[in-house]
Amino acid sequence: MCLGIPGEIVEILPDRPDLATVDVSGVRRAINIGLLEDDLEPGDWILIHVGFALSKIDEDEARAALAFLESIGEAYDEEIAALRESMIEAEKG
Amino acid sequence: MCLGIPGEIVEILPDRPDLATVDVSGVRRAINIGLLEDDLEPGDWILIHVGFALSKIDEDEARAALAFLESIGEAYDEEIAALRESMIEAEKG
Amino acid sequence: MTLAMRFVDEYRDADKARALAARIADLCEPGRDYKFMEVCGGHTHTIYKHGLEDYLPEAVTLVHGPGCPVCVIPMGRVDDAIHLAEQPDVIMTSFGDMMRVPGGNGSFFDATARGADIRMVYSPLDALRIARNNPDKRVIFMAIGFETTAPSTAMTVLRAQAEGLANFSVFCNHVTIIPAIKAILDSPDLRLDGFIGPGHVSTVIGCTPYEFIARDYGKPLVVAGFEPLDILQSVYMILRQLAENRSEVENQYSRVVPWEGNLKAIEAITTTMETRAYFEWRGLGFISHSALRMREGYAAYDAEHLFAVPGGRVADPKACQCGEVLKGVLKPWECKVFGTACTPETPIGTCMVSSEGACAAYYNFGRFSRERVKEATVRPQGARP
Amino acid sequence: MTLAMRFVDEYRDADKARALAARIADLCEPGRDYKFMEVCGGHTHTIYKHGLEDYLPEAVTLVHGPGCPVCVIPMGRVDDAIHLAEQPDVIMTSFGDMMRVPGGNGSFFDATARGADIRMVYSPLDALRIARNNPDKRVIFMAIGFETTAPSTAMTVLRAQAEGLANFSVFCNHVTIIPAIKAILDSPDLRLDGFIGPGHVSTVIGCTPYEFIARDYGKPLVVAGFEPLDILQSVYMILRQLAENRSEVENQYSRVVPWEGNLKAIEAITTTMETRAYFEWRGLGFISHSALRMREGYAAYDAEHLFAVPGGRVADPKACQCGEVLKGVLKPWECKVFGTACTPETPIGTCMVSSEGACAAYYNFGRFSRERVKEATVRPQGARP
Amino acid sequence: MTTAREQQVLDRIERARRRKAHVKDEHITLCHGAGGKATQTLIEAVFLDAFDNPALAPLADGAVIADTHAFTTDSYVVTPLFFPGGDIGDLAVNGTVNDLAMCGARPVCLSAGFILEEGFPVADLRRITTSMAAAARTAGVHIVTGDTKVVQRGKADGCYITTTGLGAFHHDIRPGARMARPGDAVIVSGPVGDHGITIMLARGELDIEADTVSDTAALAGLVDDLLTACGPHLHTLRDPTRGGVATVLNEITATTQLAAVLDEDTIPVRPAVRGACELLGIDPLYVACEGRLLALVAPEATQTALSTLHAHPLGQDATVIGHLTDDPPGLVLLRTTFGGTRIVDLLVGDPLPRIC
Amino acid sequence: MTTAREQQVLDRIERARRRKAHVKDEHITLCHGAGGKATQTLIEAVFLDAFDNPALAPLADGAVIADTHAFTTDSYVVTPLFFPGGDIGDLAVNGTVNDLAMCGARPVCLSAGFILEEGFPVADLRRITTSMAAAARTAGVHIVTGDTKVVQRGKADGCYITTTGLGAFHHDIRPGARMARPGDAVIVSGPVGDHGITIMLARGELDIEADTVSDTAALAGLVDDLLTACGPHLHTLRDPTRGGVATVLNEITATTQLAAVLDEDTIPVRPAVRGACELLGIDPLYVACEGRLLALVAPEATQTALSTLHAHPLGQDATVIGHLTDDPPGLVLLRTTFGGTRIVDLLVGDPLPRIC
Ligand code: SF4
Ligand code: SF4
Ligand SMILES: [Mg+2]
Ligand SMILES: [Mg+2]
Ligand SMILES: [Mg+2]
Ligand SMILES: [Mg+2]
Ligand SMILES: [Mg+2]
Ligand SMILES: [Mg+2]
Ligand SMILES: [Mg+2]
Ligand SMILES: [Mg+2]
Ligand SMILES: [Mg+2]
Ligand SMILES: [Mg+2]
Repeated sequence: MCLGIPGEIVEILPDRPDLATVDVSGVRRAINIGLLEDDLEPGDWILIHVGFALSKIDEDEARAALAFLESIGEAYDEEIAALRESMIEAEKG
Repeated sequence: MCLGIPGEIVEILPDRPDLATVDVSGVRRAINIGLLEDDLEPGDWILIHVGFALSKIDEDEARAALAFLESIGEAYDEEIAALRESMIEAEKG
Repeated sequence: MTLAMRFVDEYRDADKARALAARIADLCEPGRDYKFMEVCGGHTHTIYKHGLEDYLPEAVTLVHGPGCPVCVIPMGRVDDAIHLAEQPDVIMTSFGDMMRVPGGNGSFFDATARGADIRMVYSPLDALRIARNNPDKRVIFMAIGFETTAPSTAMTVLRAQAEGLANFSVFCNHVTIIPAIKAILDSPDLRLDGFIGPGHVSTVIGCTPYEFIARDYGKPLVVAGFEPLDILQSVYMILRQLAENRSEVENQYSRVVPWEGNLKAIEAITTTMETRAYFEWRGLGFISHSALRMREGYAAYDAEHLFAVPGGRVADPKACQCGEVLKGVLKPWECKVFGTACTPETPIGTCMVSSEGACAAYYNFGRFSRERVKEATVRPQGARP
Repeated sequence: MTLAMRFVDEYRDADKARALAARIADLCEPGRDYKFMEVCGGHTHTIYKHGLEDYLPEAVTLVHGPGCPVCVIPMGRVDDAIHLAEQPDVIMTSFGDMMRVPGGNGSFFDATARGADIRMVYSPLDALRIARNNPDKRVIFMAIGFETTAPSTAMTVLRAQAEGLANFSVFCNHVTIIPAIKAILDSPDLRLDGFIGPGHVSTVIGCTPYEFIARDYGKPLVVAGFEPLDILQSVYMILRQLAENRSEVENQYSRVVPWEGNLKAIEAITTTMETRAYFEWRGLGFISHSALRMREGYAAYDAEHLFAVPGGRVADPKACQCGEVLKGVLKPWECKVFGTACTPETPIGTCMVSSEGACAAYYNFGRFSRERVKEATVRPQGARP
Repeated sequence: MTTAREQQVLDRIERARRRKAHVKDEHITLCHGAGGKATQTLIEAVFLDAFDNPALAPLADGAVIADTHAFTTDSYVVTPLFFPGGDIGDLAVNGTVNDLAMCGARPVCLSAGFILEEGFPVADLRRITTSMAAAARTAGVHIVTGDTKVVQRGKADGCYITTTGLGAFHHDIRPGARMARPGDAVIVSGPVGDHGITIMLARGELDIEADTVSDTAALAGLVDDLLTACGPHLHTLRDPTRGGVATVLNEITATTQLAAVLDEDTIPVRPAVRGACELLGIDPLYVACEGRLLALVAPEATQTALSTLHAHPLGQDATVIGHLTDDPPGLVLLRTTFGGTRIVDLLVGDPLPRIC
Repeated sequence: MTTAREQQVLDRIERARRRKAHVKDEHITLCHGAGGKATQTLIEAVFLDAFDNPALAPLADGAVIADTHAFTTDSYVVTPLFFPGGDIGDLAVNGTVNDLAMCGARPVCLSAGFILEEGFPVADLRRITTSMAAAARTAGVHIVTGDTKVVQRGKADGCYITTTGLGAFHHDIRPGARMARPGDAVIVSGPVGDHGITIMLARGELDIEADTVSDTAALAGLVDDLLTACGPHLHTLRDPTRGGVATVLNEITATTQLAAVLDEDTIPVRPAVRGACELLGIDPLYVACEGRLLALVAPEATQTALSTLHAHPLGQDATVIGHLTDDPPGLVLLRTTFGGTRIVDLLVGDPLPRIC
């Protein structure tokens, strides 16, 4: 439900402050930002749905989430390492 | 000016006495006969222009005109014959 | 296969033509040149289509008159019609003849290419049907033609009225032949010996309106049919009048034309239309009382009343000598642009558009040296089975 | 060439997925089966598009919920929309998703084939532009979607009002997610262990509206993003709640979803729209307070006010088991007509139309025995350079 | 009667006519598709100009490839799609088969590209493909490849078909305009104008009824017989489609700089076709046939050609309608039934119903 | 996870899929022209049914005639007529040249049939013919015959072109779907979807801007190089036009009853094309290319094929994107970047911009 795509604000149109040019991987479209607070600026990332920005993407939260995913990966790697070690020990023992 | 074609009345439409089905060499069309006297009947020939009958063709007049043309032809033939005769006579003489 | 068409094929007989031609030659006074005007474009068409000039002696020249209803429409009226066609929700209807006639802003074909809805009809009644079938459109009939065609337009308007059709109107461009003939007769640069009178106009107006020509101008006029023998016979009849020093109105086309015309048709015209004070004829300029418009009582069917018609006058192209051609002063090929800048493909004047136009007829049917054509058409030995 | 897309590609990483999958497997209690519903069709699409189920242990089953705005539109509303599209001078506008959805009288594509003017738009603002550019037409926007899309419609109506555009209206079919979830929770034939909460709806409504699910029904709900790692992480988070005997609302998608939602968006909705007393959901029947309509103050922009909408109810085809699929009672392939009479080419139910529909997703992306697919995708020796 | 001054004018005109074609119109009009002067100008000024190459034969029925194959294409946009005697389907097959036959080639295979309008009834499409298949079977050719495109409603008129034909030569003879010689008999294989008048009336706008039937037919067999019977005496073959007999003969005389002289009273025209033509002010010489051919045959083979044609069901009404001669160059002349003569020129566009 | 009951369902579905195609629609819709399921059903149920003959190859790029020639046709109805990177003219030439090349044939000659809408600017026509001529020159082929029809305003969309190509074989190799073998590498000659996305954006309705450019190009030279380098190891060639890579591979697997397994992360897609696809919810696998080919190559020739492609300007970005295997028969599978697997099926119609 509701295809939403992240895009980066390139410019806020001077004569239409509710419109911003947004870039999605080199593709540009005017997106209505009237549903967001007016603290947006170029470089901000927003979530686009049917030509409207629905939310500003929170980069801190994104980083945190990725960190969690990394940590799971690391934990997994550690586990694998631990597993290997235990197996070697078992062989030894 | 004003392409006019002779056609033969095939039928006068019972519900529309101002319309007649007219045949032109096997081609049929409803022709408005409202501009003619209402003594028309199937077999009559009319002159058609832009879907209207402009006049009823007078077969006697047509016959007379053709007779004149024939007579000119005959006169011509006679003359030719006379000419030949006179030439033969001239040769003889 | 080629079954004879009655009242048509009898009048295309070559044997009779040869006989008549001999008579015509006989009637020509040695050393005298004859110039007859066929008023009607239909006659021009017949003359070229059947190669009729092949039967005429050198002494007889046929001059093409103003009787082509398409050729005499001034460019401004074409532009007006296109303007009407380009109004919202308008369907313009017109005879096929009009489609290629150039105005100042192109032709009907150019207008349809630009997006106008212009439809060809065979009869004004077809335009009425289009109106009936398209109640949300405004259907205009581009009415052109002489007295032959005007009654059909009149009858169509009367029928629209009887049916209460509110979306049908006429852009009236009907013209009348007598003022045009008079204008030509009064033209100083012209010498004519007689007239081949318009056959189909005469089915409506009869033969009496021509009497002034015979009486006041001393020129014979023979109302003629449209088959080639009709025209050849008319030439014969004119020559005969001249030989007998008569100048009368005669009716060669009595099988179709009653002397008194068609009173019902005239009534239909006069009920719905009235004479305009003046009207512009292409090449001939303004001629008084030479055209018809809808009467006030029929304003509801008058496109000139219902729409704002620009009514601009467009000067004929400088090179155009249609006026001289229409008056018979110049032969088509004598026009400076004939066949070079002005061709059926790129017509400058209207005479090059209609197949009745003298220039088009001459270009299409007679553009070549008559001698070489005659020579070519002699069958070579062995070519026929 | 394949430059990474930020906030997208990070969440498609196979290594992280493997790690998460291991965690997920760890969290499953041996011998216990887990059934989680992804409420949102977008999630269904992601699951199949990326082959996410390959990472799930046998014990975890994902059940596809009612969150496809296209799938839940009842046939009667499609017919109403087509009826509107077929009114004179109407241009109907719609998202591409709607084009193939069958009503009782065919789809939008069938209607355009019959002559209706139906245009696809990317944004409701595009419909507004069409209205601006076609002042003589009446432009209707077929509004569909949950709370995610409703603010855009609302903003578009407000903009139309500000511009004074009189030829634009909305055929409002917006639905709201909470009543649908509640209907499913209250359905007797269903056993679910947790919910993957709709990410984009939550950008608007926030996370609090789901609290009753955790509180009253004791089911964990994790609001999830739309990349596959987002969903995998949500499964992990639900399993963790279950393992820890918690039932809470959690927000996996915090980079996009603020806990409190988007107040401006909610205001736009409530300014222009109000809750309907009831609305029919395809397969689910009538659900109270589950949809939005235009407020009376915006009647000028309400197609249901401006036009006579038939409003007929069309019974779902007998064979159709979309209701069971939408409630998660049946897996798509368990429907009797799945893949035989009902295919994307000849859909019987809407779930087979939208690429978010569970049946279409299953048919397009997962129609085949998982084992054989897995086997096939192991690269043969020497095939890669 | 030709004065020196008149002769000057005639020369000037001939010079003008020989000038390079130049499209003056800014927009395409219906005239450009009618096969007459406007079409030829467009072809010469736009297509020839761009595609110039030795094999390009825009005014012939097809191109000859490597002296072994003939190649031809035509798009069919006829309205109505179904008409007495046929439909767009058999027309599209027969038309292209005939263009190959006119090159002297036997059809090897056809392609068919369909442009369908959204909303077009599938039943109509089926009817069309069925009649294409039947026509192909009759002509002994297969449709081996195709393409289908669908355009939005209002961007086509139901169904357009483009067929392309590949033919192979089975004789040494390559009939063509350039082979025509003075003295050649001009033979037409049957009555002219049936197809064009049938279509015009079938549109219904003219409200004229007649029992005319399109003559659409594949002439491959007829041509095979002619090639076998006449051999190299068969100089030129053309099918008088768009623009009719007059247009095709004008193309031939323009290419050869010979003259064609026709006898009006020998040109076969069915009574109903003639009636419609008289009523509408149209000259049947410009009306399309879709199952007739014009053959230019050396005088010594005229009888052979005629009897070969007469022996075939599609050539029973074949007639000699004229002959070629070497002067005046480039013209088509008509000796009228009335006994006069005139030029038969190219039309600018389609013959239009006229009132004057 | 596949239960016995699930397997029953899967079997039932496969049986249903193997049933004779049957057009249920009463009217043609845009879906029938999109190249997907609806198109194939139409072709099978209407065209194949009517035109059935041994040479007919409706789903291949062209037909093979007498084992010496290839023959192919396509109608071009693109909107807009002019777009970044090309126009309908070079598209119509390149498309048909490519279909010949995909048969393994070198183009001999082309025909071009034009359907023009009344009112079409002559200047645009000139621009189109000029670019056709340039494309033909680049491809080393001549346009030898043509046809022009004009339809009334509102009965076309400016200009439609149907090109037909005749090609000749210069190698013994006849690449075709039937030659494909398990283990074959699936190679794509460059990034996918450029043309389709460019056209979609060029229509302007989506108001999206991007520097995408159509990839329209003639692949005849590239194919010649491949044929020479790989010889009989080159099994199959297809140009992924309408319906894109996914459609073409589905056609091949349907014919061969092999499976194609693709690796999503190896499929080249330009960033802007990908951006547009993500924004519009479209899968680039279904988006048309007009200057790319798919080659199926025996494993032992994969490196040769790649280096040959890389040496040609049109193949610099060529990549192996997957391989063929013999089970599951008839399917296209994708190993996703995410590490999962899914089926890549035919679409019913065009991929549409979607919101959900
Ligand atoms: S040649 Fe053209 S311009 Fe001259 S009189 Fe004739 S129509 Fe008029
Ligand atoms: S297979 Fe079709 S009818 Fe059955 S549930 Fe799915 S969409 Fe509905
Ligand atoms: Mg031909
Ligand atoms: Mg051809
Ligand atoms: Mg049609
Ligand atoms: Mg042809
Ligand atoms: Mg194709
Ligand atoms: Mg191809
Ligand atoms: Mg092809
Ligand atoms: Mg276009
Ligand atoms: Mg192709
Ligand atoms: Mg042609």
